[in-house]
Amino acid sequence: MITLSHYIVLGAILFCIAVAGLFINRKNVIVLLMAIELMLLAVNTNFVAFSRFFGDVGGQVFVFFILTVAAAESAIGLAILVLLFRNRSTINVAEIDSMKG
Amino acid sequence: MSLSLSILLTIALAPLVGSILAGLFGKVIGRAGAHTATILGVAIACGLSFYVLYQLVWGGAQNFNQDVYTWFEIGRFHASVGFMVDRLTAMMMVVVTFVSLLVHLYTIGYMADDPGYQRFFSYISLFTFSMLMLVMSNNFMQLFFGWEAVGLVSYLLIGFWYKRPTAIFANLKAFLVNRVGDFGFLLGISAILYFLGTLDYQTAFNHAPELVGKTLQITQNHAWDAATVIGVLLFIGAMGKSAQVPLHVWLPDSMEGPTPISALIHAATMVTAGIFMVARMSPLFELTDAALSFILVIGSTTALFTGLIGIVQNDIKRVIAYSTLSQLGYMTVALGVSAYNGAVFHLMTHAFFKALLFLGAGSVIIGMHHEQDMRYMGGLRKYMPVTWITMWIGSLALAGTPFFAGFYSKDAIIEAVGESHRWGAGYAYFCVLAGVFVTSLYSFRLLYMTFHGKERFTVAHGHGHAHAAHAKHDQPHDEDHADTHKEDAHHTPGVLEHAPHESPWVVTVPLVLLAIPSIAIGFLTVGPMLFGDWFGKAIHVNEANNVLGELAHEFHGALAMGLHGFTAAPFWLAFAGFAVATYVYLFNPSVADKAKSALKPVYEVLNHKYWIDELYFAVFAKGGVKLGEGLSKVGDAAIIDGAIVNGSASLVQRIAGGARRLQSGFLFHYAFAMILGLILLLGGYWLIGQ
Amino acid sequence: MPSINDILILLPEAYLVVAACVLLLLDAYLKPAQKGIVHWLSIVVLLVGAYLVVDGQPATPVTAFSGMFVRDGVSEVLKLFSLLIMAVIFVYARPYLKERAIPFGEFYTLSIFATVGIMFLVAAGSLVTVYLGLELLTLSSYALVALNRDSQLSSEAAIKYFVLGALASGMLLYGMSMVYGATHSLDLHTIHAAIVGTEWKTLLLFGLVFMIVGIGFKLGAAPFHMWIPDVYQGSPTAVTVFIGSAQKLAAFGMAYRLLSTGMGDIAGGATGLAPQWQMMLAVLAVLSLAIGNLVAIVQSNLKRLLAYSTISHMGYLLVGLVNAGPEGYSASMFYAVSYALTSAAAFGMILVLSRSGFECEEIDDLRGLNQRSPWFAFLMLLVMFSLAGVPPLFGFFGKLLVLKAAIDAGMLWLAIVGAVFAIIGLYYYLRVVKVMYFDTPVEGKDVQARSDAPARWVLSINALALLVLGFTWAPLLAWCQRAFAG
Amino acid sequence: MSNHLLSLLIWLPVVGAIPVLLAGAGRPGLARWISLLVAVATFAASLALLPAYDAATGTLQLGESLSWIPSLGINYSLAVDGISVALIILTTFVQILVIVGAWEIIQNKPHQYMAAMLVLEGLMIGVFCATDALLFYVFFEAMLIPMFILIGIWGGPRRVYATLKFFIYTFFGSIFMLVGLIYLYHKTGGSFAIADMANVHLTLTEQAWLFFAFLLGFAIKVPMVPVHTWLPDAHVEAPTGGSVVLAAVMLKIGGYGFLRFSLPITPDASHEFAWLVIVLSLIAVCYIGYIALVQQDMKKLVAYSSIAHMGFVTLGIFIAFLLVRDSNNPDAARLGMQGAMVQMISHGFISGAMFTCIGVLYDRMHTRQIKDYGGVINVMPIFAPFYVLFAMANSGLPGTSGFVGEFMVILASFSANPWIALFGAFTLIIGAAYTLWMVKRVLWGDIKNKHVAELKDVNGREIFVLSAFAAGVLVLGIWPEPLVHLMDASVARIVEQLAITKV
Repeated sequence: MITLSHYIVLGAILFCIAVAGLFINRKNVIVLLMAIELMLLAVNTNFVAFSRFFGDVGGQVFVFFILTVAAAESAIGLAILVLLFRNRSTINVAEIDSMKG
Repeated sequence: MSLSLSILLTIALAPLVGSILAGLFGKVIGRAGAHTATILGVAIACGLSFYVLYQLVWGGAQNFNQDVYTWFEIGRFHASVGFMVDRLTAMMMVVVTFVSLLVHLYTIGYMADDPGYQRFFSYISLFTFSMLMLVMSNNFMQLFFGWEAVGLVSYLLIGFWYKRPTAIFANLKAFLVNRVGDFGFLLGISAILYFLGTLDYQTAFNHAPELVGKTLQITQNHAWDAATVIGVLLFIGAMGKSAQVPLHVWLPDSMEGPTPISALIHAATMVTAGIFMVARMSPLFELTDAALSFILVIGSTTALFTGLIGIVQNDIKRVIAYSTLSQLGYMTVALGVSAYNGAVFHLMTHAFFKALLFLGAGSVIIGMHHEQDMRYMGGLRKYMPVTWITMWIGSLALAGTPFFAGFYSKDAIIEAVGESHRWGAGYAYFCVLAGVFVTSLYSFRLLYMTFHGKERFTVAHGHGHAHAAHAKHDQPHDEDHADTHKEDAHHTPGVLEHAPHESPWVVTVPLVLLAIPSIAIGFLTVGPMLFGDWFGKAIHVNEANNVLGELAHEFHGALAMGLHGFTAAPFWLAFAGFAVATYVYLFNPSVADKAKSALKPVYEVLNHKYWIDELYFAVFAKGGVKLGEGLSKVGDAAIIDGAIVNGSASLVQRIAGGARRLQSGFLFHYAFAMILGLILLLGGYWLIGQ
Repeated sequence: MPSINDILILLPEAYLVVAACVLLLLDAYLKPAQKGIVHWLSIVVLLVGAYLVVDGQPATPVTAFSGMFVRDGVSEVLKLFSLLIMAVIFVYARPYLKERAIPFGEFYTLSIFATVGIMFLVAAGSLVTVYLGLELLTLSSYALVALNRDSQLSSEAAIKYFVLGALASGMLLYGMSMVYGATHSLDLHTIHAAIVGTEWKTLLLFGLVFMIVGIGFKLGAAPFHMWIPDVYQGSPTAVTVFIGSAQKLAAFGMAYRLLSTGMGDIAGGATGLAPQWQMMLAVLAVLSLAIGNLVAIVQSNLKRLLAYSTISHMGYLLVGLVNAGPEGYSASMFYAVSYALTSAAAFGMILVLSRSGFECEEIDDLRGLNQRSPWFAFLMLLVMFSLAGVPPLFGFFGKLLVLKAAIDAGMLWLAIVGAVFAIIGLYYYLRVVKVMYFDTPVEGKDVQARSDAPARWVLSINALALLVLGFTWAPLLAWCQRAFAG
Repeated sequence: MSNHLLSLLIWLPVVGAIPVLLAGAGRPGLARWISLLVAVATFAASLALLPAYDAATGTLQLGESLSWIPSLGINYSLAVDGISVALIILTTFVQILVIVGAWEIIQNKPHQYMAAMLVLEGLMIGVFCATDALLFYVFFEAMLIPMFILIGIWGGPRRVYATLKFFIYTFFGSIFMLVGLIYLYHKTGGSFAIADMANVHLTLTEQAWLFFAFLLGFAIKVPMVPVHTWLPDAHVEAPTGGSVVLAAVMLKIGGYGFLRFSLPITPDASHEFAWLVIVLSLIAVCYIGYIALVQQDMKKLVAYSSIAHMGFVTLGIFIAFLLVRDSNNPDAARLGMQGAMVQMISHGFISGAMFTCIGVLYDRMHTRQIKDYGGVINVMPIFAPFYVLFAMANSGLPGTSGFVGEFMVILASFSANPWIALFGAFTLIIGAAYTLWMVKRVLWGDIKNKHVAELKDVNGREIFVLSAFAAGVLVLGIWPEPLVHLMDASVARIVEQLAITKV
């Protein structure tokens, strides 16, 4: 029998993976974008799970908003990525450090 | 009838006005204007002083004590400027103004060619004003004002020839040593205010008896007698002004000043301020034997040991300077045995004959074209008879020859010491007796070396036109006196360009005028001043201490005292000194050198003035500078600024430099920082939770 | 059911959205020569929006869309000042954009959309509105930062901002989800009411922590400040000024809505989570003060220096928030407003002084400004002393209020920490003044106030306002206090 | 008019600075004349205080109050007592001399210089008038800005270091005072009025913390050892006018602050820690005296001597506690405190004069090193007497103002504890030593080098400034009673307050 806590734990795991992806990955910016998406997924899992278990639709509505925004977000992200590549001809995270200190 | 404030104000202010005129408008009114203005001022003061004295003594005027204006008034404390004039004051006023007047006259001749002519007159008039404020004061604040003001003028006058390094060294030294005295003096005044709650003489004297039994808590379990503390502190002030051991070092150097100053300030008046002050405070000092013993010991030491130095000096002015020191010692001794009017009496006589001696010396110096070293003098009597005679008179008075002024005062002091049973009196008695011998020794040595024997100087080219030549020569002297105060750098010692000559009348007249009191004043006044209660209430002596009272019984008039003097020990001691001097310096000069080599160590000690100057310079001057440098390097530069202020600044800089490295520029580090923050907050929450 | 009434309540927002779209179209159809119109129009649009905000302001707080949107005193103040500051920024920005050929239309429309985002954020009545407002704001900001297409720094700043921003909003959402889980509601008031009864206390607190991370990021409080220096430096100054001023108002609004409305105490009652987040904010405050002030000392780039100074100022803002009462909120809002005005002036100065091929962003570029143009040197001096918090300038009184708030809350130690770091902060502001007044200009790069009259005038007014408000800040304070009185 | 006299005094110079800035740009002559006009007008206005102020009662008078921040109970409230009146007149008097003194000396942006000076003047007057703690603090801090500029722009080679040190040092002190004030505001339940703060009940611990907050703020201003090191640097680098204002007026604000805040608000803590302040003051007299002795730079020397002399101010203020509370001798306490006040005024004249003298020499020789001088009297016969006079005043010669304050303080401190008087009186020796040694090396002696030989004597303008200072020094020294009377009642009130414990 799958209980609420299972979902929460799943969400937590997804979230942790996403976060780890964000700062362990030193290669590619695109991976970062994916990690972000994953994080939003974790959030959505939580919301859906909660709203389902409490029988309150608010959470699911929120999920729709999140999905929409996430789409826009990744659109902008990719745009910036393109821009970055155009200017520096690299998307390697480890090389984006011209501003520091 | 009584004295009016306006007269006293005139006495005090007339010299001030003269001084301001000569000082600020010297250029405008010119030399003649300057000396006219100042002499007029001082003359007025002098005349009126005589009038005041006359009124007090014969005119039956009441003592005067009145405030002029309030200086400050806070709660029950009140300081004001005011005058208190009784016979003591009046006598001081007369002495001060009279000597000052003569010195003014004398200066016309002495400084005739000095570019600082107006300045000089301005100074000496200013001095007269300050001195008058000092003696006429009716409260401690004004006393201190006068006290320091005369110090200021003395500072300015010692450094009058400000181009001489020695002069500007001497005046700084004089001022600072005096400040040491004033340091004690100020504390003494504070103590009086603390115990008696007033700065006013009369009130203080009236409440003086309350001091008995009061103590000052110095440490937890140690208390000092109030009267003694006050007495000693005040006397420390007197030690500075009246150049008592160990604060005497400034006086000999003060001879850097022009000779009239040496006469006026450093012989006749200023240096006696301390004596006057103690006499004035007699009601306070009478309360404390301890302080008086202290005074006694200091005074007798000064009297003997500074006199000794006088024997080996060759600079004519310095000899007289050391004799001044030792005479001041005599006065102090008199104070120490509660013979206050003895002290004041000696103060007066000394003022006349010592001024005479100094002015005479000045006259010699002029005659010798500013040669001051006695080794290059001798046989001057035929060149400058007036000076010679008057100097003899002065010296006789100084040596205490019966019937001369000095005799009465000095003899009385010695007798008084003999009478006294105060702790230290024995030592004092020895010192003052020995002092008599020493005194006459250096006095006659001076006379012989200067006026008698064969001439030890040579005249470069011919005699004649002494005056014109002198005038011409005198012009550059104050520039040329650059380095040493003894042998002038600019000519080989003992070689004069012109023969010595008698000084102009403006110089000799004061000599004569001073010679008269030097002979007669003692004979005339000894009776009333010393043994009568001429001073009335001005000086207070407890019966127990009243040694002069004791002597009064044996006193049967000045004549008898004089005759009796011939049979007394002091006279024979003086005569011995005279004999030795005569033999050594008149008939057989070679003995002097023999003695010098025979008593080498003693001579060295005396010649180096017991190395006290060297000691002070090393300890206080050099030591102070060293200390200051140390403090400013370690305390301010190293610790406060270096370590704390700039240290913390650079520390912050370093931390900042480290902190900026956290901003690595890498995305993953930034993200990681956020995660860390998250964990920190969660962890923090848990900690609070538990 | 949503009624026309709801629309009227958020009339300003609605109007701005429409206006923005119109401007976008207009810009698309205008010839390059005529694009100047867009500039003036957009300023007008903002001012009209500001008018609508004040005009339609109801006496008592009202809500729309079943409590998702609140219109109260707080939102009024924050909206009004964001709009005004945006208008000022537009004036500063124009010459700058012109010379760097940065597309006008995009800048204005995006900025206006961002402003709308701010307005929703500060007026949010539910988690959803918070999220939407926030995203609208940040997404536009990402784009704005990257607006200078050919600049490497610009794009690097954009990517950093984007990734970290996404991470932050992800955490915020995650927190929201937990709160939702603990309280079964997205409506802030309901959440507030539900805190007491919930049996999911731990979950709730986790949610709180995650939301605070989001807030901290938006404020730029350490340790969530890492993006600030790089983004400030990298983005076009015209955008930096926006991020550095108006967005702080938004951040404060967000913090207030989530923490106070959502989880604050009920009139001093111990029912909320205030004690918990007070401590956390205090920690963030100290860290921000320390890092901001310390690292600023060693900066040589003016924009970067101001970035670190922002961090420290957010520290002070948090010191006020820690009070967790009307006093503290009003103090913080006052502080946010005063800081927004000051930093607008500070960046405005950089905009006005820079010209094509010369970003006046190194501190040394200001050398001897007093000899070139004493008037602007004087204005910059006012700005710097205001930032440093030296009376009688505006900035000092903000500090005064937040320190007072901390002491009222019994956190004397926090006030003392604030004071200590004010001393360190003083140093680098003085350094700027020193460069302007005491150093002699380097030949070649002589700075001068450029010749765009409106920008110079507005800047002068903006900077002088700091001095004038130093004497007449009573009404503003009263206004802030009234906003939280209810 | 008279009921807004104080506001007039504060704002006249500040507002007057605006035309100087606007009209003066490029027209230095105009700038100078306008600023002189403003300064003179302010001085005249300040003289109007004397008839308006009733010295008999010593209360705070000529009050003005205007609600500034109603919601916080912060008021723009001004009032003066005898002490403030004296200090205000000192300020306006010195200001004129500073402006005249800078007349053609300042060639670089004279209008900015003059404007800064005027603003500074207004703010300093504000400090002396404010009766609302926050208002006081605002003036207290705002003062730093013009001074910062003055030293930084017209200062010497190390001016940047000096001015930053000055600003941060002072700010460091006052920021804690601010925290203390806010705490008091909290305690009074919402009032910044100093009077209310004086009435609020405080435990000894609270008082101790507040006392040290105030001490830090004011001790740095005075300055007291060991937080004095900013002063020598600031003075050395500051332009003559800056030094004059700094020494003559700014330092006084520290002593004034003690009277206004430490004493009435934390009487018991002040009593507890009076020994500390006294010891520091005595250290200032002796330790700093020795440091002054070895200074090679005339300005530095005078700066250090300022620290030593300000030592008497703090000494005079804090022995009052021993006298009132321990030995129950309020009159002596009044004497001491009066001494401190007189010392403040007198030091205003003397230090101002000394710095002006050094400025006169510096303008000619462009060096302040003592060793570069010697025998100046030979070429500057008019200047020399002034220099000697001020030097003598600086070493506390009776008849000059320098004597009066120190005399009173020493008299009073003996009643508190003879040892205090002993160390205090040491200034007679060391003070004379460092001052007159400098005079010896600078003034006396033969002409040292050809630069000295080429010196020109003072011109009319300089003679005017020096004479004005000299007049102040002498009048105050010969007849202090008017000044004493002006402040006496106020001092008496303060002393009465000391007796009242708050715990």
